[in-house]
Amino acid sequence: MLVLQAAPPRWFDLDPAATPDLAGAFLITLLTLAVFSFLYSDNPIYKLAEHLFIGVGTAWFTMEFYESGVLKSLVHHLQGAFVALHGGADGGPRAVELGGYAVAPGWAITWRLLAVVLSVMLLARLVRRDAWVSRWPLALMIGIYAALKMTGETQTKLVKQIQQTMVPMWPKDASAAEVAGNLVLVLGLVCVLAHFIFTYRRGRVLGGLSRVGIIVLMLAFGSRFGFAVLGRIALLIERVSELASYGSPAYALAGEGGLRWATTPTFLTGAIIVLVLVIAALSRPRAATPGA
Amino acid sequence: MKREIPILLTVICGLLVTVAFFAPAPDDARGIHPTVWQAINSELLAWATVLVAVAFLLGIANVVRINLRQVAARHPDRWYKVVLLVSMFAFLVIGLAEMHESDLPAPLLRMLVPADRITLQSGGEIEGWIMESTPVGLRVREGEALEERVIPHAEVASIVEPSLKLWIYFKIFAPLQATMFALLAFYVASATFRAFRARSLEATLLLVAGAVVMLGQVSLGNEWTGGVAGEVKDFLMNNFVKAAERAIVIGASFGVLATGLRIVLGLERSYLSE
Amino acid sequence: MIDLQAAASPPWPETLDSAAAAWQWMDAASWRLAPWVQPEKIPTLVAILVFAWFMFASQRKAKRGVEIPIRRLAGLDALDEAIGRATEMGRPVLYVPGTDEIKEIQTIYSMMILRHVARKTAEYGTPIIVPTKNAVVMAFAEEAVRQGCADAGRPDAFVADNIRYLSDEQFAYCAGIAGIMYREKPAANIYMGMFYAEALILAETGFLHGAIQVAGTSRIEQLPAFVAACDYTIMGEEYFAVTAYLTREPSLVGTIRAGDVVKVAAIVLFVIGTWLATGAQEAAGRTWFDVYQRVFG
Amino acid sequence: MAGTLDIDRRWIYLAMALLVVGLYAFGMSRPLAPAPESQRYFDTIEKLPEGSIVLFSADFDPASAAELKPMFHASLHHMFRRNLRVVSVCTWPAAPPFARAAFREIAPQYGKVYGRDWVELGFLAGDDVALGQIGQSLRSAYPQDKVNKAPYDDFPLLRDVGDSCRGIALLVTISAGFPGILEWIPQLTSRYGVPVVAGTTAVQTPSLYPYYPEQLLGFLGAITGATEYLQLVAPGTPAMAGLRDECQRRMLVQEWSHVLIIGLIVLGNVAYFASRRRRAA
Repeated sequence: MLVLQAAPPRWFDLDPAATPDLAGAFLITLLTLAVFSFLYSDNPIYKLAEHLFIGVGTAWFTMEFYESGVLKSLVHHLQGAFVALHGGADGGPRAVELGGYAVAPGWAITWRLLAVVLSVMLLARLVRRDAWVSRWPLALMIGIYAALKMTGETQTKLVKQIQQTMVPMWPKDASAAEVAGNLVLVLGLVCVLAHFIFTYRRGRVLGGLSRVGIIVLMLAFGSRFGFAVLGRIALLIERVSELASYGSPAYALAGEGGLRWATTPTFLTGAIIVLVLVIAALSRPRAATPGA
Repeated sequence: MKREIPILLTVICGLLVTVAFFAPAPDDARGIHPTVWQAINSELLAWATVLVAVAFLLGIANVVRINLRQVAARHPDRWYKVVLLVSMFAFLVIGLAEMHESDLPAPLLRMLVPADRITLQSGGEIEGWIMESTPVGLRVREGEALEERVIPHAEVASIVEPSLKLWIYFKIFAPLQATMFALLAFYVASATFRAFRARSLEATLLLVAGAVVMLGQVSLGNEWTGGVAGEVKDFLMNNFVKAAERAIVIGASFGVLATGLRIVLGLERSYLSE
Repeated sequence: MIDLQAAASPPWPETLDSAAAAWQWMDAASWRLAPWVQPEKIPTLVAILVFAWFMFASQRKAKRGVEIPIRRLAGLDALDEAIGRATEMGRPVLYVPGTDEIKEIQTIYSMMILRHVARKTAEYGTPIIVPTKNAVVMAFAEEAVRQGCADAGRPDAFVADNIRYLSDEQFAYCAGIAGIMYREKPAANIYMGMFYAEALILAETGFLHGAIQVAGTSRIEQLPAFVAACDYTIMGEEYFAVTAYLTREPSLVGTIRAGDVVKVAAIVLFVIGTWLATGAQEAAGRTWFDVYQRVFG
Repeated sequence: MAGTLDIDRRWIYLAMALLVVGLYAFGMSRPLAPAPESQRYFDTIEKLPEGSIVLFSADFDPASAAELKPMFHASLHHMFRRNLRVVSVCTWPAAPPFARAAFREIAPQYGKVYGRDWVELGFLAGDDVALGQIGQSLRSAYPQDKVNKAPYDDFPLLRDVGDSCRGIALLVTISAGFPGILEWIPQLTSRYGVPVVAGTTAVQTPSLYPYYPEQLLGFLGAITGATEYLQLVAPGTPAMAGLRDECQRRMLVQEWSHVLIIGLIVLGNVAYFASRRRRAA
């Protein structure tokens, strides 16, 4: 990403808003090139980076889920409800809103404490893998998920999709492309749906529609392949862009003129990675690399 | 007891959420106020959020257990597993400390959480730990004995809140995850050259459509083909792809509908056996 | 307190002859329904009930043994051809059951397909190798292959150490499979189940070793890679149809039958809609097309 | 081998690496022709009346930040320039740092005051359930905000949102996958009638077309969508000119990489058919 050259980078700076610091630059370039080194061959520094990634990533997700599920939904909600117990005008209970519906704070607290009980039942799986008591919260979760997805997606992915396919075949003052477009849209949809029909006898008509359906399907998969290439390469270019920004003279440690880039984080960590690869290649007996 | 109650719970919660979907939408103009259905729906969803988070924490216990067992079993990669566990717990401690900054005791706070720097309008600078931003001012703990004081908002010029948690996120987690996915650019290139063959009509159509889309997306493709690639790509996307994707979406909706119905009506047993 | 609702509610039309009258009737009906149910969500309720009716009806029919014909899928012929080719060349068959855990529906169905493939390989006496990315899936795979061999009447054909748990990590799993392809040179590679980015690498490595490859997944993102690099691909819903064809499991057959019925209904509905839309372009005011489209919410 | 130039895959990796690094170093920027979907995304935000509330959802992670972070920053500039009030939520656990960094960098440029002009609510676990809860009632989903940890009702902006999204004029989601735009549409758009526009990664772009333009008013697809949108936002926002030039510079590399991939398809197939003809002869 473009590095704003507001101030020269400091050696170590924990302020997230400041210009990325040198120590951070070294760490970013080292880890990036360590992962890229896997393209040449599996090596110790890649394994280190990979396990560091799983460790740091798991910790991050744990913190976020803890903050969202436990802190926010339980602790803060219950705090708010307890405050509401006496927060009313005359010291009496002030209503707590659940989904816009006013509920007595006492009820709000008891309902949410039930969620605490269910969580404890779920934690029973830590003690015994298939603790039967943990099935209650699991059953509840699966019921809620299934109902939420079923209702929402039937409306959006079935009813609304049928409704929106009713386009006029020959729009009045439309260009040839538009008429062809609507024709392709409706007939294409009919043919691809026909292709995915399994329990009706496949006569001449259904077979013909299915053949056309496959052609439309392949054009769609082709576009997915084109977009997948676009996306993957965009990720690679961003990595190269970040490596380039930490290879700029502003991040050079020493030296002047032409040789400054030799002391930048990108070049130095690159040299380290090449060294590791050479050592790994020499120390490993010349076994043919399987399928590489 | 072990099977009937869970299935009963699934059916009850499933039906409640389903009915809440169809419940009347609050509409002040018509005088339709939120009903108990909105409350039930919101409370059940809150429960699900809590349980999803707790289930995730269970997953972590699994990861730790597997890695510890592998380290104990002198697995060849055990030193990497040690790195995994150490980096996980270290980052967890730092992150949780920063999350509970305001209720940490002094020694832990000083050790784990970097102090914030507040520059005042009067030019002075205070180093301490901001606890809360109340309408009156900033409640800060600073000085040797970490006594609390409130700095009115008017006096504050700027605040710098250093964070070791975000430093580790942007310098270790972000580059690693981004580069892991960037590897795929190389794998696509290699697979395209060595394995993507126009062996059948279907594969040929796929490769031709892919090439057209790739050219249509970028201005070079349009320059070489005089804008035709862009138009063909737009026609392809807005008609062929829209038709096929719509059929796929309609097809997928049956799968969700079928499993949803079986779960909500209590006919699905599979999740009880695992 | 004046009952605001009654005063402002739209009146019912006298006759239902014109499109405008039908539209007015809809306004009046949805006004009165609003306090009980959301009017524009009624079509969704109807769709769910219709699908449920056909699903349970055909499920009951399937349970009672009534033959619901599922057409012979080309994917199954491709599977048989691949196994036949491996037998001719006297080389093993490699079966990759996807990279997701057992709770993913596609992995469970992959176990059923594995049982069918294992029965075929046991009949032909060809070894079958099943690398898994997860210990639980390995246990299920072992069970599936053992039952497959028993189905073929050759329980002795089951070789326990051909069912191997390689690694939990994505790229290490791919490297492990590449190793098997290099050393044991399977002549047929079969990929069935839920795949992520590794589909690309597996299909490429398999193609380079000259094996005939058959893939099957309902995960749309990975289908382009499989179609381009494999000899045959079972796509999207065909994956569930293949499982239903092989197992004849009533609930699955019921779902697919209900899905087909609603698909045919969907085709009829939007063809009617398109025909109405085409006719309704010139007409001013409310047309039957507007009424028809409003029925869908 | 089945008619393949069985060269080591690492030569292809080297070719790709040299092409990308070389062309990026060359550094020529290549503007893109505007696409209708990106124009509609821009117009939908542009036409919102001042002061209306936008629910801005960050549903991505570092792996998709290459394509989505430019969209996130450009959309935020655009919203603050139009004086819209922004409620920021995240449904991906790895998204909050990106949202926090963007607001910290962009809000001061428009003199926006936290609590009055924007509020950050942070991550909510539960995928579809989280979206359902945000739609049903933001208050029960987020008892407190993320920055000041103050109760929900302390913020007049959040009170105006109310329940069942009645106060939300537009949902803008920058989404990389699940949960994202394909879950927001069922849980918010069709259930509560909230209009939505989305920015998404290249891999997910094709699956948006069935909803466009009826349920999804406009969308930015991949890095090309981001560049097109930046070209629309940058004229009125000098701070975005730098990011636009950077994205346009990447377009040069993107173009020639596509040419390389197409070349690889052609070369690979030429070798394949040549060897088949040889084997047949």
